[in-house]
Amino acid sequence: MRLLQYNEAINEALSEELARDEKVFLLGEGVGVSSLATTRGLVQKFGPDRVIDTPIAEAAITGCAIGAATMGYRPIADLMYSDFLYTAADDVLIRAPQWRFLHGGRQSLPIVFIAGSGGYRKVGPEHSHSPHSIMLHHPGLKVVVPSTPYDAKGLLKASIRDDNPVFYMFHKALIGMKEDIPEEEYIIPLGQAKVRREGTDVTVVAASYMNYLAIQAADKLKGEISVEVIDPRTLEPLDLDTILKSVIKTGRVVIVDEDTERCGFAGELMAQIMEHAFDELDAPIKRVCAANYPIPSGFLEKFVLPQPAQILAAIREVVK
Amino acid sequence: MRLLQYNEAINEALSEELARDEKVFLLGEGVGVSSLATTRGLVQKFGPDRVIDTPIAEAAITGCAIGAATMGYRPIADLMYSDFLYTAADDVLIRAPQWRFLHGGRQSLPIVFIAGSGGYRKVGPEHSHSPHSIMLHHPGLKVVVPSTPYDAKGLLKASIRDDNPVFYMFHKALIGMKEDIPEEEYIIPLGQAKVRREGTDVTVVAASYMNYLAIQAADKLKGEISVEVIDPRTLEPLDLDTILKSVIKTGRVVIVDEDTERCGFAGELMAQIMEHAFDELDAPIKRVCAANYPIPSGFLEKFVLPQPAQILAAIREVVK
Amino acid sequence: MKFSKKDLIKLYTNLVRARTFDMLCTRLLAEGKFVSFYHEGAWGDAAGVGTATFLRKDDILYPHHRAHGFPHMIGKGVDPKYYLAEHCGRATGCCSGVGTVHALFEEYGILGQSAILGAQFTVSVGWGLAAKKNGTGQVVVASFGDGTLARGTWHEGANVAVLWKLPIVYVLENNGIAQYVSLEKAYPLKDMASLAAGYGMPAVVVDGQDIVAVAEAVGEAVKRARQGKGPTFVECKTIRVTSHGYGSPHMVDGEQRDMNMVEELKKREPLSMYEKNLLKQGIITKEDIEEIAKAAKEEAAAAEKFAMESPIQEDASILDQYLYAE
Amino acid sequence: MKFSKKDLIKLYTNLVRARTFDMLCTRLLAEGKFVSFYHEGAWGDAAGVGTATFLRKDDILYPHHRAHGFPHMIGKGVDPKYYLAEHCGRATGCCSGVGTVHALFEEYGILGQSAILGAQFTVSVGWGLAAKKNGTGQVVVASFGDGTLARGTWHEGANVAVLWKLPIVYVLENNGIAQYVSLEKAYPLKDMASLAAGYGMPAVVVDGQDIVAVAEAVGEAVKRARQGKGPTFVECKTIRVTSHGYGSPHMVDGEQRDMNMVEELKKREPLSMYEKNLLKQGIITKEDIEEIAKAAKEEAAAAEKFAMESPIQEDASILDQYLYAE
Ligand SMILES: Cc1ncc(C[n+]2csc(CCOP(=O)(O)OP(=O)(O)O)c2C)c(N)n1
Ligand SMILES: Cc1ncc(C[n+]2csc(CCOP(=O)(O)OP(=O)(O)O)c2C)c(N)n1
Ligand SMILES: [Mg+2]
Ligand SMILES: [Mg+2]
Repeated sequence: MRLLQYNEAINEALSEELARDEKVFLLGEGVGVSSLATTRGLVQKFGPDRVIDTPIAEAAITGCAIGAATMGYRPIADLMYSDFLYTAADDVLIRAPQWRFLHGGRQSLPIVFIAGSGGYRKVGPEHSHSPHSIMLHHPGLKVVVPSTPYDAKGLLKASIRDDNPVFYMFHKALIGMKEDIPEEEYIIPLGQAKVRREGTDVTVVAASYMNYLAIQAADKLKGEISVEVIDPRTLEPLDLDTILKSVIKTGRVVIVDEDTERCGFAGELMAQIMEHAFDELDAPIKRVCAANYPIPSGFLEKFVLPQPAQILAAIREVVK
Repeated sequence: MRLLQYNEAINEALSEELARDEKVFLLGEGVGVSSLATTRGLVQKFGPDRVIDTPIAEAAITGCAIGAATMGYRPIADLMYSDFLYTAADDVLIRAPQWRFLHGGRQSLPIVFIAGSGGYRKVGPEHSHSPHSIMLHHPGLKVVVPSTPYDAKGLLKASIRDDNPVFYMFHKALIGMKEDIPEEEYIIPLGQAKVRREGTDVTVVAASYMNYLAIQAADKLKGEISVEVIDPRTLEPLDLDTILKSVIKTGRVVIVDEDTERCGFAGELMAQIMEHAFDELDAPIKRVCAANYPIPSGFLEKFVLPQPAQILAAIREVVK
Repeated sequence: MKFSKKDLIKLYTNLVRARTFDMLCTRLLAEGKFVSFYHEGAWGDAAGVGTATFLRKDDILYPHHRAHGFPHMIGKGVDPKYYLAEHCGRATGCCSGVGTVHALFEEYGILGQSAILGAQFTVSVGWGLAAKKNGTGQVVVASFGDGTLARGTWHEGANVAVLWKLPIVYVLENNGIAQYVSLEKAYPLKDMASLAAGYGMPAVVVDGQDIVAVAEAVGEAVKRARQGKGPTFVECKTIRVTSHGYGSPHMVDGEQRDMNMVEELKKREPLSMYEKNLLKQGIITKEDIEEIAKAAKEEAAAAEKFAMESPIQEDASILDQYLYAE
Repeated sequence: MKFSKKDLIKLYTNLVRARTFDMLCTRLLAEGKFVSFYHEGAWGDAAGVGTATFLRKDDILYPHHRAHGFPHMIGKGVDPKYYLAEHCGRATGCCSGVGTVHALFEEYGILGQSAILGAQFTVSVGWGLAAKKNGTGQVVVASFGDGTLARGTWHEGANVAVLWKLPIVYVLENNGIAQYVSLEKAYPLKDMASLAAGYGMPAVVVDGQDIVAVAEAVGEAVKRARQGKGPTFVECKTIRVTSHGYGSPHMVDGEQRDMNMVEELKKREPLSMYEKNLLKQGIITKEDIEEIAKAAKEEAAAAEKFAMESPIQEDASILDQYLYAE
């Protein structure tokens, strides 16, 4: 066991997978350096043919990934900020997810899109998104959103080995988080939620950095309310069973999602719970999401992104 | 009154607005001709400076609209198929909706993006989308989805006069629909739903071509089930009041949405109804949406896009 | 490049086959037997056939959308009946009837397509990189129209292709029109090849109605790419004498197309020009011609029969299987 | 172009002011007084100042992201204190503290920005079209870095700009690096100007460290645009001697930057070069220099005071008002 940071865990997963399978390669703007050090040092280990710096050309990066994947390679396309997916949206949301399907299921596209997501740095509406909802809206793309260093590593290895396009979003605000990581190799299969806190009064579903906030809330409410915190870890595939089991137990649900509320994951999960467990609900489900505005820069950010106090309030409200 | 087709009504709205305000101009690939004749004949009336054919360069079209709008013009950017928005997604989903906001509300961007949407022509996953969910997910963009020739004209005129970016999606399958259109000018304000059929047993919410299918279903069920059909007409702004009033009356809801189910408008509306009228619901809300697959070409399309039989079944199921 | 008699006859045969399939497709669409689109390619088909006919089987080819790439695929050696069946939504189609206008023949280097124009410029970067990594001399050929070249993906792809010396050949089929917009309303240039030159990419302009000239120019470019010298741009000047797609208005820049001008264009019909040439050179005889035409008709008839007798793709259970690989 | 003594001093004064603000911004970021990013611009600031100083007030300018466009905005005549306050998230900021790294000075033709690089190429098409429609001789200047030029929007925008003869001047500030990637790893070219030539757009390469050369080249291009002759591309060769952004690793292509090389670059510091020149020509005196420096420091200090004393933007009620126009 070693204490590793979230970004070190990501780096280690990349390094191990690049070493394991020579079909794996990494490309993106500045991956040789990498602002958050997720890919730093890899070019020294694997050379510039496996760790490829590119110009600022997101469509070239994503298109390259699609092409190489259809020829048996396993590209990892680093998009730096997940906001930048909008500059290559036809690849990320349409072409990669649909390619196998519309070609009659004859091919597989083992691509990982990797990018940092999330706000809480006051850097405004073009560098703060957590755009998983629009990914989920385009079937064919898996979506991975790790909330701890341990998960970050295990889920990234699973993503790289998956034969489908996966969007792996690490959260910028979690970079400094440390956790014990085994020396031995491990993999966390996609599609398995994790119960982070057991509880009986209310189920809180929250992924990525929101999971971190949800755990804080649960701990704060100890003695007052017994909160079960579920981390879906991957949003597609989604481990709905684990969520429903908890809903049946508690009858009350709060969903915390950093993405914009309208047509987001939280609303979708509300709908799915209504469809599968309407009669189990003792109160309407509450969601705490980014309010329906662009994410402002600066001090106004806190009025748009989910805040700890809102999570506490929602939990208290739903158990009332 | 004259009987006009849906596309003729669109054409007339464009023509009237181009004539009314010389700041209005239209640009796009082949707008001088126009496959579905929505813009045909306008270049003859207004000349090539007001009706501008462009190369196949969606980002140039949308970027041009943004730039011209910030200088007081009122561009109408024709994207042909709404699927093509993915090639200019940073403009359509990020830049246009956010521009005013992140510049401190000091500017207005009177842009209309116009495109044909929808399936039922078996033309596959790159020409069949109804991508309103991802638009709604990006606050700052209004979304207009007319279901009749009358609405198509009145709503388009309102869209052009709106000082904000509006995505106006007409449905390709409605092109041939005819309706009496007044000689006199009229405008339909954005944000007013229309009750298309009054009923007491169940509320069906459905826009655009889905509204047409919902009305058929309601008429078919006459005598058996009293169906209230609500056409939101615009999804942002959304006339939630009219919907909630109906929900309070019927206690039962079916939402029909041609867009992909997951993280779609239907799930969002389910969530909003749960938030505002949970106690009024006598049964879980049902949604009939595109199943969570890409939209296949060919004969498989019917297994993915909403079908009349599914709508009937959902209504029957929800009133059980 | 010097072509053997056999090569020249192969070019001719493939062009006849492509033309025959174009007529078949147009008829099937008119008869309502096609499921979605068809965009006719007759008279503009020499460029596709000339481009593809002498590629290696393992070379990668992105077919142009015009004539739905039948000329390219026939050139590449693919049996077109599976693609025809695809257009009819049949389970025997090359994409099992799910893509209808998409082709996939992995064995022949046809690795898929997108109906969103411009994808070829960036996807081929990945193919070129993979080909280079494979180290077996594979070459990537990306075909596209003049309209398509306006997309930003061209710039992103071409820049990297030259930078990384990828084995890519860009083949522009410039027919002077894109749907309803003329070349003059789309570019400030006459020869698109100058765009390629901006990256230091060698670029040549050839008569796209001269199938041998196309095959020659593409052949040179392929040779260069195989030698590791990087991408080349080949601009083929061709024509479009039909409307954009069967049933769509035959208009350009807001007006009906000038049919006198179209008649003028038709004089440069590539098949009869080439036929005349071959006859004059004594490479084929009238009898050869009849035989080739007959074989092509038989092939097309058999393909039609195959498509029509194949089961319609209506198996909903495949949706899950096609969505995700295990 | 011949500049008057007054013009030359104006250039010098603006460069001193831009440099002073760059130092101020760097310090404020280090002190935690900036809300989000800052990307230092010292030593690469002559291009922005030279580009903007002689534009008409109603000309439209898209500032480059480096130095957050302070050199451009100062050149354009904007009072930088509102932009400084914006960086501090203050309600008095030019975007009311919502944009922080975005500038808006409509009166001065600064109509907004996007932090997604490459937007300038397509948004300026709309500006150029509007300017042309306005018919008052307005010109659009789009500034950008070498890295930004790789985005596909360049191609889509440039093609249409030349086609429609839009009054746009493209000013590339080529500092040979984009974040952590060298020019050599991003392009197969030495002079980016060749990309512009592909469209038949006139292109010039100038020493971006020579502020007069920049002003001259941009001035010629602006004249051309004003006369309705269409766009011009001006490539300014400049340098980056700092890391990408304050606090980010000073690395390139996977390695630490070669600091000897950076020291070499520093020899071409544009302010002192220009200063020496002006002194030699007798256009300014030592006293002038001191005075200009003093005034700049006072301006910066006053701006800092203004920003720091302005209220933090925390009025949630504006969100609705900013989202939609009535
Ligand atoms: C990104 C995108 N924009 C628009 C279209 C619609 N479209 C299909 S074919 C076509 C014209 C293509 O012109 P060109 O590339 O010159 O090929 P041609 O049909 O002339 O052979 C257009 C505009 C599309 N499929 N994709
Ligand atoms: C589309 C997009 N991709 C990536 C980034 C991240 N980014 C911000 S600045 C920068 C480097 C820009 O390089 P260049 O244009 O040369 O300007 P310089 O910083 O060198 O002055 C990058 C990659 C971005 N903002 N937008
Ligand atoms: Mg063409
Ligand atoms: Mg640079």
